Amino acid sequence: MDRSLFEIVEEPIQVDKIIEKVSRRDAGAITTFLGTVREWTMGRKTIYLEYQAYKPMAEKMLVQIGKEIQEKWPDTVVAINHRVGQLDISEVAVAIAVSSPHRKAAYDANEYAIERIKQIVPIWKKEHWEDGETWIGDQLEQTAYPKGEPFLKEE
Amino acid sequence: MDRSLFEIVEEPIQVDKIIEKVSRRDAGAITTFLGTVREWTMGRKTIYLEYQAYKPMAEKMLVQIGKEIQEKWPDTVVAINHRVGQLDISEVAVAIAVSSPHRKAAYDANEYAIERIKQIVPIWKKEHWEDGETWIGDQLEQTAYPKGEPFLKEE
Amino acid sequence: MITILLFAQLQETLGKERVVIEESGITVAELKEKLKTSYNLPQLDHIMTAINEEYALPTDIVSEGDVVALIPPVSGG
Amino acid sequence: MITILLFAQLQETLGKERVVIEESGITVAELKEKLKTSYNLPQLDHIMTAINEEYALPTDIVSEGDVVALIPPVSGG
Repeated sequence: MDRSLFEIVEEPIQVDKIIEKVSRRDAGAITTFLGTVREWTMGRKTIYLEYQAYKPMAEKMLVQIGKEIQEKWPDTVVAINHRVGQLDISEVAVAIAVSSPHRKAAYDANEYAIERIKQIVPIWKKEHWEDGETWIGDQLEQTAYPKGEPFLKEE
Repeated sequence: MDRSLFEIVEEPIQVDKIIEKVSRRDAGAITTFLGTVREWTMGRKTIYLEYQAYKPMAEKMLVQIGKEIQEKWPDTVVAINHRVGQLDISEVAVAIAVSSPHRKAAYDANEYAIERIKQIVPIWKKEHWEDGETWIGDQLEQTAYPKGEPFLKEE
Repeated sequence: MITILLFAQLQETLGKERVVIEESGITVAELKEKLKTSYNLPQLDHIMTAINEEYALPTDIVSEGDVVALIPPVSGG
Repeated sequence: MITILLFAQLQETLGKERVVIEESGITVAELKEKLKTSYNLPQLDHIMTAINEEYALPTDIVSEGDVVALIPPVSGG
């Protein structure tokens, strides 16, 4: 598994570049997911976000997600970049690209990747609201790891 | 519905541009799908593809798909470009971008769009194989419109 | 007068993009029958039609000035 | 000697990115208890840990030289 496919970055993410990483002659489908900074969450206005990562472990976990995907969808190639630092509205926090000979696997593997990122990758988000700031526990505002230990694979 | 979101084009598709079209401050997720020219299909080698469209009707059908998506997933914004003419291996034939406040709708609406394109948009593909050429009836090599009239919505 | 648009393999088989026929007030099914015999196109059974850029049913009426497209199974994407 | 890495709200609460403590051969659970009392951090119950960049169980042993990360609920994406 090529580690450069899985990176925590500080600069703005370029979608073209990550698509290039998974592009290949035997792909008929490439899906991408971009997680972007949304202005409004449940009626509350965000001014900007701040992402912090435990970088070496976060990259390890991204590589692990890549391995899990390789096992489940052997024909796919996946690349993931997650950005850290201060992000303005509409900027891209995470980009996932998956190429596959056929489209179903490209969609499924992509969705799997973002679910797993939200479970196991040590990255934290601080919301800077119009009226204050909060570290977000998780994006569903649930308690920690409701599905058990985060390193266990779901089936 | 802004018609410029739905275009049949002759030039190479630029993914950035189509993502820009759906990007907005209340989106937290943007999915894209790229249908690319695959070199091998069931052991047969493609040299290049040729796409032909009934252009005015094809654009109308893309607009219709946009409307269907608007009904099913009201918070999404979708843009679709389909290219015609001669395409080489790895080139992008179709690009679909969907933005949404939350990711589930962005994935689902995107997958819906490609399914519908394959059902109702009057575009045809001619495979130029290493050993001959064929107009492809449909990509699953099924008979015409197995699900009935192509203009009926599926539920 | 009805204009018939041809695409993909039909366009290649007939060697042209369109044909014009002197008809009107017939159904799509009847039109297809006429085309089958006039142009020797046996495979029209599996081919959809559109009248003026909207998909049509076999029972729809084709009128003077209409543009009818013969639409082989599509393969976009 | 064990290095403890702090992130997010824990980093802000303690005002530092890491603390070093003179311990070894204790479990993750025991380590968390010590940190709770030494640093007055009641919310450690919902916090995962990693030893040397791998998620750890409460019963895992922390050894001399290990780097232990306290991992609040993640919110990437």
